[in-house]
Amino acid sequence: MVPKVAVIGGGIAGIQAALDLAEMGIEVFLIEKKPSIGGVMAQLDKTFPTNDCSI
Amino acid sequence: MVMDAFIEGSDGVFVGACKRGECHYSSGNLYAEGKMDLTRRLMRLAGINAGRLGMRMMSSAEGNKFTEFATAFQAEITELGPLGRSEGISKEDLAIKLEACRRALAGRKLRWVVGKVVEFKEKGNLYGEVFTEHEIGRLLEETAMDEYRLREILERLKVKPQSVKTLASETGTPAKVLLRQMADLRKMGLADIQELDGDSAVWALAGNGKTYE
Amino acid sequence: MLAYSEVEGLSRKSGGFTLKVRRKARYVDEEICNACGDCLEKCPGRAKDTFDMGLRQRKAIYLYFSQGIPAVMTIDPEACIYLKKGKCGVCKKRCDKGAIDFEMKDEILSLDVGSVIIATGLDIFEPGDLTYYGYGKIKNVITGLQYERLINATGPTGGHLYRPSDQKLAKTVAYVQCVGSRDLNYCSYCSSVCCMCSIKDAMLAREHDPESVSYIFHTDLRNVGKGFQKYEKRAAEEYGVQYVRGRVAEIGEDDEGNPIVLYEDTRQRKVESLKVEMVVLATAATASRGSRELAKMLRVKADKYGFITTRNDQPADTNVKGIFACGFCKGPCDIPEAVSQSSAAAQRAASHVLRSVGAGASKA
Amino acid sequence: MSKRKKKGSGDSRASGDGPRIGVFVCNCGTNIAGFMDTEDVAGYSATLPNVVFVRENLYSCSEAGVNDIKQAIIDNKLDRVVVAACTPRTHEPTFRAACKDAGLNPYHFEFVNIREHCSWVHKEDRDLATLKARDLIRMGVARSAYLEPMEPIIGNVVERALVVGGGISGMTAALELAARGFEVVLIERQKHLGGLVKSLYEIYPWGEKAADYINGLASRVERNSKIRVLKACEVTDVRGYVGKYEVTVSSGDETVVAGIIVVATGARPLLPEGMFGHDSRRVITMLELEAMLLRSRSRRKKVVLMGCAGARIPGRFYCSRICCMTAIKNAIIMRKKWKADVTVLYRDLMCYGVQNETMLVDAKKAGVRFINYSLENPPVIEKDTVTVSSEILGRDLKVPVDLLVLSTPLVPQDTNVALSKILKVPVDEYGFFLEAHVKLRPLDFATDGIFVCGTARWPASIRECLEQAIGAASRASTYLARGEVEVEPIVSVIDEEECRGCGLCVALCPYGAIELIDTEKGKKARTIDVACKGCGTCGATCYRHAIRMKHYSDEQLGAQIRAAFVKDP
Repeated sequence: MVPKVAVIGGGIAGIQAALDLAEMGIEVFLIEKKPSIGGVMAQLDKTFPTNDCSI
Repeated sequence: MVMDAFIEGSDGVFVGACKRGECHYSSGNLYAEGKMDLTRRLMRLAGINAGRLGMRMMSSAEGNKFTEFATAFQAEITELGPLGRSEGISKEDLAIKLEACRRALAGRKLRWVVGKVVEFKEKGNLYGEVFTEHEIGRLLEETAMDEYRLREILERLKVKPQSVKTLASETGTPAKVLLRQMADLRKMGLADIQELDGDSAVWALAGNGKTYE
Repeated sequence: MLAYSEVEGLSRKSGGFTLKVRRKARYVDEEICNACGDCLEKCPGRAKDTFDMGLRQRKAIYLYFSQGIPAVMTIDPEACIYLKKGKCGVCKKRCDKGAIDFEMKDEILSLDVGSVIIATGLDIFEPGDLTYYGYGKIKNVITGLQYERLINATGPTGGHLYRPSDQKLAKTVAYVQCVGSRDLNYCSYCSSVCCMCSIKDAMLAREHDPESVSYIFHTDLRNVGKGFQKYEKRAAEEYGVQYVRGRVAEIGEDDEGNPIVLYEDTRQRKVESLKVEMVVLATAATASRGSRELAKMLRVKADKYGFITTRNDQPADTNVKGIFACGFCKGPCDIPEAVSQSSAAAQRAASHVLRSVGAGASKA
Repeated sequence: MSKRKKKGSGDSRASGDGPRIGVFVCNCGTNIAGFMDTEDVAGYSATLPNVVFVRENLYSCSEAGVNDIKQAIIDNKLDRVVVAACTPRTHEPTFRAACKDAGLNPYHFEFVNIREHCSWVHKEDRDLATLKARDLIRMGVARSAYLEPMEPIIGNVVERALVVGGGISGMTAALELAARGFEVVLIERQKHLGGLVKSLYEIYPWGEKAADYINGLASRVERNSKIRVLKACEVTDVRGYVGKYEVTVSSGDETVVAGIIVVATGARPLLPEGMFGHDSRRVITMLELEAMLLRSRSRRKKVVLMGCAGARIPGRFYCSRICCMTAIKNAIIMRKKWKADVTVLYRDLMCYGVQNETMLVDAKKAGVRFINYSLENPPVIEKDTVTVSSEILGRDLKVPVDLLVLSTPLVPQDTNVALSKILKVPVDEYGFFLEAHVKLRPLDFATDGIFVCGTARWPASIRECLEQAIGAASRASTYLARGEVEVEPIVSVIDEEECRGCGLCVALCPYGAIELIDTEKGKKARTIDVACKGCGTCGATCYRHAIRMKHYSDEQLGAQIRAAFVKDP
């Protein structure tokens, strides 16, 4: 049986958790309410303290 | 690569790099900066406007800055006009000078020095003497000058054998300095006196196509 | 990846959970659409762009945001004229790949999983109830997230700080901290990220316009992360950001639509007023809407603010075995903390499912 | 700076049996075709040397587009594919996979960006955009002729982790890794496990006795059969790369072989020697207060806690993040236990989040007094009083005191710099370890397979340390669970004939990816493929031109540059 995990929320936290799990070879369902993943962070222009682009 | 672009007919070369401390390859941008600095030294030695080589550092998030830099650089180069013209260098001379720069940069000596500079700054030379920024700058300048002159002489002799006097007038190097360098070349077996024309010696390439790496 | 989907139920079964997930109908085939945008051109339906915090209108068929993943269009059933009245269908005609499907229905999926990670993030506190700040009444009083959209090159103004009332470039901007946060009537906690956000926003304003002047009205400036103190100083020294220690009491408006900020400067111990061209409210961040219901559904404990409670000695674990949480849904945190917590939740979930399938240490 | 073998326009392999290049020009709906004449660009591409097939596609990345490419490769016996479309970030993997499916080496694919680099930036000039697209494709085609087939590099990962530091973070990381079934070697410099937390009284915000918690953790570590603990022991040398680090430790001649390394060396509070009248009796540090609380009884009744003692000042500019909460926690304890008058002097109260702010409110309810001071007017400390210039009240306050507690910041371990050199990972200006990306990769180093957590990275609360430790274990598990690492074969190749073993490249490589090996012909440099990132520093430095970069060779880039300056008929 392939181990599976559901991640609810496709913001930065959900994406990171899903990526880590996927890299461990675990099947992940990433469930996001909005039409695209990215969450609030995608709405930001830049992030502190490096002023990197958010996307 | 930068010199290739000039040789192929570019009037300006723009190098875009990451900001200090943001290089994807850790410190590659700093090495690149050092190399560009050296390239500009050689261009100055060749009498070429070093402003034709631009390097700007920006982060991947600064698309607007890139546009600014690129537009500004283009304007600067447009104002300078075609390579050689604003410098007052003829087409033939330009080819020789660019080739000399390229060979100097690809040559073993300068690459060795540039590589060692990092080590010198941190650990000092064989004798443990750590150099200051200023001393390293001087070391680079002197090595670059020596290298460039040697390369230019070789390029010119490749075109035709000639005397130190004509070489001096073409390269703008004092005959005294040139004579010392010709002696070096003779020691390396790269050039020799071909014949005597009156009271001055005519030099030519020697060593059956042996190249100076 | 299941975007545009919501969890509707959870049941336990031996060694795991069964999640009921509603896959909302996009009316666009995800497999075919490649977000070329041909369908957009003639769409007559209109709705507020929620991604741009209502600062502009979008069409009924839309791409949530331009770099979004998956890069597919979605039709908003509330705004689509065809779905409401049965007429139009322009987008369907325009799409030569045939990706539009008005017959599409919500799908209910049932997922068997060994473990669940909650990462429902945050929502922004709506500051309309704080009538003294005039949000909703004074046009040039906006929230921090609206500001982020204004200053963004892909946003409604193409990255220029044109203020909402008259599309004039805002040159003096006041940032008001702790709007709803550290406020016993609303969110009595500290939202953790607003101080740095406002400083960043003020720096961006100066980068876009060298004449811009920013004032940050704050209580404690809580800049505790790596490099944050330097950032605060750099903003003041290189970007001319002015910090004013004091709470803002009220915001008024003059005839030209300029907000007037009335505040008590606790350093000078004086009540002062300042005319600016725009005010940005650093609104509290709350647990996201729906996370309370989700917690109830999953029988996971949450605090009175709706943040998921986790174990002190095992900070990724909730009270329910096999359910973990990470990020802002546990309480305010900055991005690196959220990322660390997410890795932690992934580790705990991985340990849990591998143990329960008996795989133990074997390579997955 | 290339060795130029051939000069002239295009490339010299144009003769009969040269490469067979296929060019696919993408419309991208209106994204590209809206701003340039793609038909003209496609027509032009067909005239380029070695190009035997050209196709203009609406969406090359769509299923139909990809199938079209595969079919064209097979039908026309293409051996190079050039796609002129968007950024490699999104679709390079798609097209490489298409090449592979059609039996072509995926590295025989060349991506030309005519969207982000062309149509989108030249929206206002259609002709210019068209000309530039021609240039870009000509350059791409020229380079593609020199592409070489490559295979991905796969390295094995030793299923063992090395955790450096036996404090709360290190022990937690070790336990989490062991729980996944991986072997762990835990190295602690001191004679005992426990670290800084061992000397604390209570843990905020949940109030557990620190000793109970940390001793419980330590005994779980000691009992765990998967974890080997090396105490009073330090790392002296590290060689190798992700998957196989060979670590020499100070305990003896033993070498620990581990697939990954977690750095959890912690931090220590600043000792305020000669500052603020520190005497360990009447003026003590927060750590000394914790010890005092552990001893229980005290007759001190007038306690002043001073925040930012040695922090957020010139020279040590950062905020130590946790001191405010520690002070508040202990203030509440002293109110309850000693019935003391407690005053907290602060600059900013850093009670971020829910629990911290709640604790602050509780402290105020419990009668703890808070007085704000500024950097410019620090408190004046005398024998029985502390005088604070309160900004809010606008006057000086004299606070009686029989115990002054200094909140000194956490400072990096003195050993961090040495360890950072051994591991070849960076530290920041203060000496804390510097992660790969402060925002998005807080637990990774830029070097693959080395991770960081806890206060070695930055001051953090115990809860945050736990989160980071488990998180680092997760990052490490992503390598250990797969058992192997796959790396792009874009690496440097060293010509042993030319190499003189001077070691310049070894010294300069930012990833420790080149080693000197002894051969019959003396010392020679060799690239460790799995560790190499293909940055090119070595290639640019080697004075003998003995190093070339795969996929970005001088020939490939030179061809591209020369093609840039070809004048079109």
